[in-house]
Amino acid sequence: DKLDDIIASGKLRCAVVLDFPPMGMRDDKNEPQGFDVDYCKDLAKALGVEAKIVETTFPERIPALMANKVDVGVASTSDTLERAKTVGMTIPYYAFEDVVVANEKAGIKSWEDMKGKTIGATAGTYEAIWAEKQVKGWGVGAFRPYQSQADVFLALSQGQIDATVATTEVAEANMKTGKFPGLSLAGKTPMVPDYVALIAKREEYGLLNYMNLFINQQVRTGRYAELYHKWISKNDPADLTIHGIYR
Amino acid sequence: MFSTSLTLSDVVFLAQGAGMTILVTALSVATGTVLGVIFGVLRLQLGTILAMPLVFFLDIFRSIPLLIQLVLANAFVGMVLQLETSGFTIACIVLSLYTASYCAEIVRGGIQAVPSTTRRAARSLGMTWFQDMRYIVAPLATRIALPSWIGLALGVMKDSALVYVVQVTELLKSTQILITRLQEPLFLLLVCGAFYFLISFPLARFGGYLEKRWSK
Amino acid sequence: MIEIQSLHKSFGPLEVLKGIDLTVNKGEVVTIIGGSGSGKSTLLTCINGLEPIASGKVIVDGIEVHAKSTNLNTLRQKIGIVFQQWNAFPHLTVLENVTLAPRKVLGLSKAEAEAIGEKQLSHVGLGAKLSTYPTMLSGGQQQRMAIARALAMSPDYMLFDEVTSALDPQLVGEVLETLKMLAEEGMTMICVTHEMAFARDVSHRVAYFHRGVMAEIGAPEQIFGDPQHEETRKFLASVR
Amino acid sequence: MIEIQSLHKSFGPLEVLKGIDLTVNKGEVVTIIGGSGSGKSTLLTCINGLEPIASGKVIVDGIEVHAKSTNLNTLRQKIGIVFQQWNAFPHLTVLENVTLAPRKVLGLSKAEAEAIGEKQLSHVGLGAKLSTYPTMLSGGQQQRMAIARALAMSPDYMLFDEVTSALDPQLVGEVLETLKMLAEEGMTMICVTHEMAFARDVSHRVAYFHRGVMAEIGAPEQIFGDPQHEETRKFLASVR
Amino acid sequence: MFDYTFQWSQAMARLPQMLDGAATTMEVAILSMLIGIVLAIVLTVLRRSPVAPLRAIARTWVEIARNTPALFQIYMAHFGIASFGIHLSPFTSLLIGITFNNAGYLAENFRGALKAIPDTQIRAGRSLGMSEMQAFRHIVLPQMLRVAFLPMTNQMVWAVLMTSLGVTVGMNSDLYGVTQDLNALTFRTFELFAIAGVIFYLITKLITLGARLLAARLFRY
Ligand SMILES: Nc1ncnc2c1ncn2[C@@H]1O[C@H](COP(=O)(O)OP(=O)(O)OP(=O)(O)O)[C@@H](O)[C@H]1O
Ligand SMILES: Nc1ncnc2c1ncn2[C@@H]1O[C@H](COP(=O)(O)OP(=O)(O)OP(=O)(O)O)[C@@H](O)[C@H]1O
Ligand SMILES: [Mg+2]
Ligand SMILES: [Mg+2]
Repeated sequence: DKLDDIIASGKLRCAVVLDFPPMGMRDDKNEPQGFDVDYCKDLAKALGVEAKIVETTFPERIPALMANKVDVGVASTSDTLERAKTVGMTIPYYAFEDVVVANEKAGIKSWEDMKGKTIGATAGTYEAIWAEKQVKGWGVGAFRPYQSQADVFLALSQGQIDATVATTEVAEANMKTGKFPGLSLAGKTPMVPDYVALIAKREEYGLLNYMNLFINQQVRTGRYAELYHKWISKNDPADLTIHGIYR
Repeated sequence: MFSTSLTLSDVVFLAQGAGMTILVTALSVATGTVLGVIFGVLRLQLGTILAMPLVFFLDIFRSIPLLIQLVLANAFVGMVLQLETSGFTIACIVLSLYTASYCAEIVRGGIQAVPSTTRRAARSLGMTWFQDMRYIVAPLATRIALPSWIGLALGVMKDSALVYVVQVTELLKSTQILITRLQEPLFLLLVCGAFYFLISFPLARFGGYLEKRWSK
Repeated sequence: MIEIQSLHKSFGPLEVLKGIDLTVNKGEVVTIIGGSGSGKSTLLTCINGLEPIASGKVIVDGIEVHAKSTNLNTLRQKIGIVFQQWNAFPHLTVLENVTLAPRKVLGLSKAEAEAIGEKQLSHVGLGAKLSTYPTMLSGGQQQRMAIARALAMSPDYMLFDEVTSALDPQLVGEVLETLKMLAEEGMTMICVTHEMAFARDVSHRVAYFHRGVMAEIGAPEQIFGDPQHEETRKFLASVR
Repeated sequence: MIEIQSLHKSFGPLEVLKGIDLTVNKGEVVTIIGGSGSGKSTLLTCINGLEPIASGKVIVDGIEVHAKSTNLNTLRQKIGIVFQQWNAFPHLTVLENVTLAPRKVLGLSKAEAEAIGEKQLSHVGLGAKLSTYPTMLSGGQQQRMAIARALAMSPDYMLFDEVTSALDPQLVGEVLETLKMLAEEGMTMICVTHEMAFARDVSHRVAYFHRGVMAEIGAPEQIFGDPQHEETRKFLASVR
Repeated sequence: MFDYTFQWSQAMARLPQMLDGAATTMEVAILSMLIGIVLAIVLTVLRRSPVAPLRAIARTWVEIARNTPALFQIYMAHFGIASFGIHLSPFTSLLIGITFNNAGYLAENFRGALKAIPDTQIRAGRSLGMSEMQAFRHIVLPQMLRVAFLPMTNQMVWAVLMTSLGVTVGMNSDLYGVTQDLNALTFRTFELFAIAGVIFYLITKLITLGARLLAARLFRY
């Protein structure tokens, strides 16, 4: 099966989204880096193979997996039931909370002010699907999906959209770069935390099983906290379990 | 004054993207031209009815957006056939067929523009069909078709900007990556546009010049 | 010897040749005259197999042209043909025009082919134009080049289809002179022409075509002096 | 009345008309003959202001053609012109060709314009071709249509520039007949032509142009019978 | 190897949404063509203008439109223009991008068509007393349109195909955008895009057929 294939080929191909700092991005030599990049490398190391980072966009990451361009996705993939019909999901390896990032000119202070505004997000993401639903529910304002997180922030800083919904990590990392003077954080969204999973083909139980244990080991050995401190913040890492539920 | 945080390594990164654009274009145009010549000749040789499936097949590549062709080919090869192929291969295959579909039309036009009397003269000297094609039709049709072919090659280069959907980092995608980091959209886009323009413009002018010269 | 036996030929519903019988012997010059559309050009293209036929036979030196087994490319090497429209290959020099077929079809070396080409081109008076491109030639010169090109294959028979009718009047003479020279050298020729003086002076026999039928054939003196057929008389009166 | 006074005209460094003086009276037919490039066509296009001039004057019915204040569009309505090349408008039917200018320039209604158009087309013998497109017409018919098109504007003067020289010989006659008819109806005409018989039979005066100069002008009997100028004699000898 | 299960019914259920998208695609294509034709005529006139800067502007437009990728032009129309503080909706950006492209290509076609009409035609018109405008309007323009009609049909087809690039500027109401959105929800990539491909194919065939019928009516000479 796939697990054997990976070990035999000596190579693990991970789909990673590289315009999604700090999970995936490029350093000033334009080499991939970030939480997801390191996570992939750890997985490869555990398997005893070499890691190969394949950059994908958000809309393209699952097609890339299905089309055998990659073996696994370490791409902050939200574990929705709809998607699980098509791909196999591991236990969560990370949990995002989403915040509103607004252009200061739009005068948005909190989620409640978003009604009637133009909201953008990255096409095909959990938060995009959620935000589009909210906008449709309000019946006013507009929703715009862009092809990448970068285009969303570009559009936001140019004032083409008034606000976006993004993960706290991404929002903070982007703000830290100092490239976005006109933007500010405007509070949390009333969205349940976005648990993300590693993905592989639905039928590759061996591989999925291995990855579940791998995620568990990452937390147990403290490597998860280490990566969290390296890329995200000095605070305590996000909780990967929900109280009162097995998985 | 104007200032940019573009570093030397970023320029190298852009150049790699440009290199990818040129590589994909060169491979696709080369393969597509060979296929196009074969299809173009076949189309004329097969007769109207027999050629219909070929005409229909080629027409598809000219009638649906290249973006959809790429997505579909990617999904088909990977999801349906379950083959492990790189995005680069998919991009080259699709662009080759795309080139071939236009090239076949150009080739057909070029061959048809060779007067039938000239071809009869060749045959009546005892030349075979192949010799006629090789020594008479090919050189004459090439002159007629070359300007359009240059236009086609440049068109493919511009259209290769779409191969980003199959994870090939060509020039426009590299530019977008740098925009993400540097947040200087206008400057970077202008650099990118200038690159396309500097390759395309002189060649297009050269094609126009050839057309003028050979139409006399 | 070229033998044509009850040859029929149609283009779609249009019957263009309605049973032609004609034998041309070695060394003979036969001229074909007749109105436009009477099937003269079609006959020539049937003789060297450029056109398929409906029924009948064309036999050249004992080989049936339209038999399935016949290698037409080999056969055409013995039958040179020159058309009304100048069919120069515009991308080749005059010498290359003439040497192409000897090299590619007969497999001669470049030097051998060029020796033959130069000889034939001097023969038709183009010895000084070897490296010129055809577009720089007059119509008459292009026609003479086409004749040299056909002769370079050392054909046993030559077919000429109104080789002068697309030429300006002052250029006709030079081409007819070349044909006359060939005839005097003993080449077997079938010439379709509208030049009555040429037909009378050069040919051994003259055939008159009318609507796909060879209405009359005979010595030039007879055809021009004492035409038997009503239509021949009318035609000759109209061209005079 | 058309008065031309010491008219000079150049194309760049090339002086094409070197001081022309000519007066054409109402009802008069003046024919201009002369070698190629002698400036005949240029003179006609200067008369209706299609070309600017260097110096001199052209006065039509008292109005100076090249004066700044002159409305050329109005002036051209009285001067019809027909050119050597058939300038049919290929996208319009024969009737539409003729009615376009009356409708758009004179502002006539469609019905009025069509009445005039039909009249003029029957006049030149094209009454049966109203809804044909010009590409379906012979050259002679196209030229007659061009004449009808000019006449439909009810011009006081007509200029003809070698209207037959691009026609096959058998079509020349019908067009010359039309011109003759117009002359007989009393139209004031200036005709540039190579048809000497026409010049002799129809015109009141014949002018001979040589290298931008009007070398000689006089009654046709005089010009053809007793040319005064050395060049006129040479020219007439060459065209005969 | 062929263990992929096609789920056409799931994709076909989304057909109404995709047809809505096709309508938006047509709307963009038609608008971009109409405005593009007007602009192309203006550009053609400017390229013959005696004023050098006007000629330069027109030439620059045409050359950029013809020598850079359409995707670049559309991206510019959204993110490039916004650098000057001008904010356009995805629809407008896409429309501007395609129109810019159309106008450039069409202007080049019109220039060729204009060359194909002999000067003597204008002369003939002027000598009948027509003004320059009248001669252009009634004599040159109709003939020019005939010569340029086939290239215009091709450009219309390209305009339809170019709408698929709208997703890069946040467009999600056109056929491609709708398809991509549906794909994000269901991941039936092959089925959804195959249906979109068929719709695009039918649209382009309809355009070619319509153009042929129109040409037969318009150009009877
Ligand atoms: N390829 C073709 N397809 C259909 N009809 C043809 C073809 N070639 C010739 N014809 C027809 O066959 C008839 C005979 O043509 P052919 O060229 O042999 O006449 P011809 O005697 O050589 O006339 P001309 O003196 O005008 O050259 C004509 O009616 C012509 O239209
Ligand atoms: N638009 C132009 N630009 C430059 N030179 C011109 C132009 N029109 C005419 N000429 C030149 O002006 C001279 C006179 O031309 P014109 O057409 O008046 O001669 P013509 O007497 O009508 O000759 P033809 O009998 O050949 O028509 C010629 O040398 C011609 O080359
Ligand atoms: Mg013939
Ligand atoms: Mg003239």
